[in-house]
Amino acid sequence: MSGNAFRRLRGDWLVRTLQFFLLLLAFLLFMGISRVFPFFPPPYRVLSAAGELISGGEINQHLLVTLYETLTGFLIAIILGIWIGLLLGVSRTLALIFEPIILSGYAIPKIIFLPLLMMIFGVGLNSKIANAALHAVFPVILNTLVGIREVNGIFLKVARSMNATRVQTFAKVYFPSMVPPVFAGMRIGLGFCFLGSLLAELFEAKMGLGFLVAHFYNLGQIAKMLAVILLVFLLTMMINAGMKAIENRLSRWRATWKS
Amino acid sequence: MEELISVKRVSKIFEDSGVNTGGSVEAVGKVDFQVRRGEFVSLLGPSGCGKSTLLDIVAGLEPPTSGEVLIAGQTVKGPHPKTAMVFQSMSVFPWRTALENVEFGIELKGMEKKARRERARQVTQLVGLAGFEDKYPSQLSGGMNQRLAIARALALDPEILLMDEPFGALDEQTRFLMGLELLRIWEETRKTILFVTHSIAEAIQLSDRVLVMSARPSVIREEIPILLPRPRTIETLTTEIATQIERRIWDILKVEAAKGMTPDGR
Amino acid sequence: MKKCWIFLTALVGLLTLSVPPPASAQLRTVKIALTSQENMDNLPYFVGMKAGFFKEVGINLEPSYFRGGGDVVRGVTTSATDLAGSAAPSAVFIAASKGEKIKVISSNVGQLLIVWVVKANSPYKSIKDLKGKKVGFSSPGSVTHTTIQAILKTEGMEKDVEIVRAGTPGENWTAVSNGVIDAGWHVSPAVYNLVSKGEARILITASNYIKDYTQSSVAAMEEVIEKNPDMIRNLLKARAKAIKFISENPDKTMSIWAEELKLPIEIIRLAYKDLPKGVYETASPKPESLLGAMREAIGAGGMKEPLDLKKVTDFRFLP
Amino acid sequence: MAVSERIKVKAGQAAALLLFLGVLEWLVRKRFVSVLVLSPPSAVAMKMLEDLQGRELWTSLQVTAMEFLLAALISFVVGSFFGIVFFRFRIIRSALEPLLLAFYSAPTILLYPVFLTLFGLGSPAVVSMAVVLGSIPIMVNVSVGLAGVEPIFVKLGRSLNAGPWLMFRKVMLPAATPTIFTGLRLGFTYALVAVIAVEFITFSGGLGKLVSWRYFLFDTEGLFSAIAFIILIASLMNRLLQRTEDRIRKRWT
Repeated sequence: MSGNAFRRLRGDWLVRTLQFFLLLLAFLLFMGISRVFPFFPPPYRVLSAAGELISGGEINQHLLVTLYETLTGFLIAIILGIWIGLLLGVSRTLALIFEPIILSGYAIPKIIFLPLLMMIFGVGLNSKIANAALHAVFPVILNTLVGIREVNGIFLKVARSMNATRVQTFAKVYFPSMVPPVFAGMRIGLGFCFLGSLLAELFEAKMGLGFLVAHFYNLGQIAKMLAVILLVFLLTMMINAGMKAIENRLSRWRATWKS
Repeated sequence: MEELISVKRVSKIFEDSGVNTGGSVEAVGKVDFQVRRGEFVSLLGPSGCGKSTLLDIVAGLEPPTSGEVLIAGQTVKGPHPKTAMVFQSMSVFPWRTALENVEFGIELKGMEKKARRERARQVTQLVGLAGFEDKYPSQLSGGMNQRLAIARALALDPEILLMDEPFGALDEQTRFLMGLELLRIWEETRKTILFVTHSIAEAIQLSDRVLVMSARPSVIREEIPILLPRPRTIETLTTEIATQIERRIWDILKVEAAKGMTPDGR
Repeated sequence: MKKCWIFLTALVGLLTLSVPPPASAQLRTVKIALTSQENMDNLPYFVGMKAGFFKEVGINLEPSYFRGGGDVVRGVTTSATDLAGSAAPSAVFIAASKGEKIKVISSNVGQLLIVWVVKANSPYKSIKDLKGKKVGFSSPGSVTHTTIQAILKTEGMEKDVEIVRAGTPGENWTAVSNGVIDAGWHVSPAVYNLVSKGEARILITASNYIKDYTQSSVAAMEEVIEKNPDMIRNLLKARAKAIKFISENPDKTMSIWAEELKLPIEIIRLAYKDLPKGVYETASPKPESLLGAMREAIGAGGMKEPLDLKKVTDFRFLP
Repeated sequence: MAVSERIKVKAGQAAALLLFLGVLEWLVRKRFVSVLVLSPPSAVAMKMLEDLQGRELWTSLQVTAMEFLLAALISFVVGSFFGIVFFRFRIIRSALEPLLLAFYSAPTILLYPVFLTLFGLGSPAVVSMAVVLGSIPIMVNVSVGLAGVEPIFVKLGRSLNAGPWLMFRKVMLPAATPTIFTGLRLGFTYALVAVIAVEFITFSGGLGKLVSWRYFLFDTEGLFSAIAFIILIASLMNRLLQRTEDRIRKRWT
C-alpha cells in the first residue's frame, strides 16, 4: 500500500472512531439532559417511539401530506424559478434591476409572508404549497442565472461559426452547460421546499409532519415529538444524498472536467 | 490556381461603447491580401495587433468597418459554408464524447445519423484519434483536444480552414509535433489554410507564404514566401535559408513588437 | 411584465382548483369550524353527529378543529369552512370591526367555564402569588385572552403578570408541566382528568370574576347565511335537539363524549355532573353578555370602538 | 459600474417598486382582491407612520435588536473558536463537518420545543436557536479561510521565523480576512432570519411576534406594516454587510 494511501486509511479510521465517540458523547449528554429535565425522555424511548410510529403506520398519512405539499411547491418553484432565471439571464437591464432584490431575498425571513399566503390561499394545503414554493424559488432563480452566465463564450462562437440557428444554439450549447448549476439550484430548492411546508404546518395545520411535531408537543408526548423530528432530519439527509447522487451522474463529464 | 480568398482594403474600428476607455479603438488598419486555393498562408504579428479580429472578419463573424472580403468571388456576409474555423482556447464541448464533438458541425447541418457517424469516425482517424471516440474531453490531453477541434472543422468538408493560433496553448514540443500532424492532414485533404500565429518558427515551419503584420492598427508590413522544400522536416527547417528567413522576419517584427511594450498598448 | 401577470393569475387559479371539495350523495356536506377537540364547547356537535340529528335534517357535518377562538373565526372568514360552531364572540367582533361580514347567529355556551390551573405541587395558593409570573391563554382576541386580561385588571395585576399565547388547553398544560409558563388555561372535561390524577390544581375560575359572558357562539358569514338559510335553520334545529338529548339522556351522552375524546368514563361523569343547568343554549345570547365580550375585546386591543350589535348578530333562524 | 449606470439601476428599481405597489393599489381599489386579504399600500403606509409614532413597534424592535446582537456576538465567539479548532485539528473537522452540513440544511426550526424547554420561553430560546444557525457559517468560513491562506505567505512568515502566535496574527488572519468576513456576513444574516422566525413561531416577543399577533387580531394593515418594517431592516442590514465585504475584498484582492 503506497504511503499516502496508508495515511488516508489511517486518517479515515481515526475519523470514524472520533465520530463514534462524539455520537456516544451526544447519547450520554441526551441521557444527562433527560435526568435534569424530567420533561425529556431518554434517547432509547425516542428511538422506540420512532419505531412505533413507522410500524404502526400512524405517520404515513402525515408523511404523504407533507411530501405532497413539498413536491407540488417544488414543481411550481422550478417552473417559476427557471422561467424568471432565464428572463434575467437574457435581458441585462432586468438583471441589473431585479438581481439585487432577489439576492436580498435570502436575508429576509420568508416565514413572515405565511399569514399573507394563508389569507390568499386559505388555511388548507394550498397555503403550505405556496409557502414551500416561496422558500424554494430563490435558489432556483439564482442558479439558473449563474448557469446562463457561465456558458463559455468560445462555445457560442463555435456555434455561430457553424451557422447554428438560435434554437440549435440553445439546445446544443446553452442547455447542456446549464444542467449542472440549475440542478444544484433545484437540490437546494427542494431542501427549502421541505422547510417551507414544515414551517407552514407548524403554524396552522390539520395534517403533516410539522403539524405532528406541534400536536405531540401539545399532548405532552415528547418522545413521539422527538421521534418525528428525528425522522424529518433523516428524511432531509436522504433527499439531499439522493439529489447529490443524481447531480453527480448528470454532470459526469463535469466531475472529470474539473479534475 | 484561382484566388479563393481576397481581402480588399479591410479595416476595423471598435466603437467602444464600454464606459472605461471611451472613444474608439482602431484594431485593423488597411489590409489587402489574397490566398489561392490549396495554399497555406499564415498571418504573423505581435500579440494584440488585431490578427484574430482580421481572421474573424474573413470568417464572417465580425463585419469590417470598411472594405470587403470575397470568398470564391462572393462577398462574405456571415459565416461562409465553404469555411470552417479552429479556435485557440479549449473549444470542444466537455459534455460531448470525442466522436459527438466531431459530429457537432454536420449534426447542425442536419446530416442523417448513420452517414454522420461514419464521416465522423473517418475524420477522427484522419487526425490520429482512432480508439478515443468514446472518451470525454476532460480525459484527453490538450493536444488531443485540439485535434478534435480540427476534426470537427474537417468533418464539414470545407474548402478553407481558418485557424486562430490553434496550438497557442500547447508547449513547444507538442506544438512542433502538432504542426507536422497538421501538414500531413493538409497534404492529404488539399484544403486552403489561413493560419494566425505570433510564433515565427511555427509560421516558417508550416506556411507557403507568411504575411507579417504591424502593431495595432495592423497593416501587412511584408509578404515573405517560404521557399523551403516540402515535406517540412527538422532538416529542412534548420538549413541556412530557413535561419535567413527567420532573421529577416525578426528584423521587421522587432520594431513592431517594441510598440506593443508600452503600458497602454494591450 | 404583462406576460408575468397572466402567468401568475393562471397559476393561482390552477392552485385553488387542485384540492376539490368532496361531494356526498343526497346529504349536503357542511364543514363546521370547532375549537380544539378536548373543549366542552363542542359536546352538542359530537352528540348531534353520533345520535344522527344532523343526518335527520339532511346535513353531513364535517368538523375541523382549530387551536383557539381566534383561529376558529379565521377558519370561517377564509371560507375554509361554512360556519363556526364554537367561536369566541370577542374574536367575531374583532373580525367584524375589521370589515369581515361575520355574524353571531346563536349562543353555544352561555356561561364562562374556563379555568387556569397550576402544577399541583406548585407554591401558588391564590392569584396574588402569580406576580411576576407567566400565564397562558389560547390566541389573541379569543375568550381566554380577553378574560384573563379582565381578571388581572379586576385584581389590579395587569402590569405584574406576563400573559403568553400558548394555544390549546393541551399546549398550555404541556407548557406548565415543563416550566415554560406558570399557569395555563384549561376547560372541562380534560381538566378533570389532570385534577383527579393529582397533577394539576385549579387556581383561577373565570366565572367568579365575570358573570354574564357568552363563552362561545355559532357564527357564519353573511354571504353563507343569505345563500342557504334552510341549511342554517336545519342545523340550529338539529343542534337544539342534541342539547335536549344531552340533558335528558346523561348515560348515552357521557358514552358518546368518552368515546369521542378517548377519556375514561369516570372523568366524563365528573365533568358531566359539573355542567351547570342550561349551559348549552340555542338562543340569542343576552345582550349584556355580548356587550361584555365586546368590552373585553376592546380591552385586549383587538378593536378600537364598540360595534352596533344589530350589525353583528342575526337571530332570524333560531328554532 | 460607473455612477451613471448605478443611478439608472436605482431608478429602475424604484420604478419597479412603484409599479408593483400601484398594481396592488389598483387591484384592491377595483375590488379584484378583498381589502381583508390585501390592504392597499396607501393604507399600509399610513399604518407604518402610525406605528413609528406608537410604542408597540419600538418595543418590538428593541426586543429583536437585543436578541439579534446577543445572538450575533455569541455566534461570532462560538463560530471563531470552533473555526480555529477545525483548522488546527483537521481530524475533528472531517469528523464533524458532515454532521454540521446536515444540521445546516435540515429544518432546525423544528427543534423549537426542545429549545423552549431547555432555555425557557422568550429571548433565551430565540437567542440560542439563532446562535446555532448563525455560528455554523462562521465556523466553516473561518476554518476554510485559514486553510486557504497562500502557502507563499506561510513560507514568508516561517522564513522570518515568526512564532505561531505572531504568524497567526500577522500573516494568517489578515490573509484569511475576506473569507472570514463572508462567514460573518452569512452568519449574522442567518442569525437575524432565525431570530425573527423563532419569534414568529413561538410568539415570544419582538418583530416576529408582532406579525403573527396582528394576523390573529385580523389587523391586516398592521400585519403588512410589520412585514414591511422587517423587509426594510433585513435588507438594510444585508446591504450594509454586503458593502463592507465588497470594500474588504476590493482592498485585499
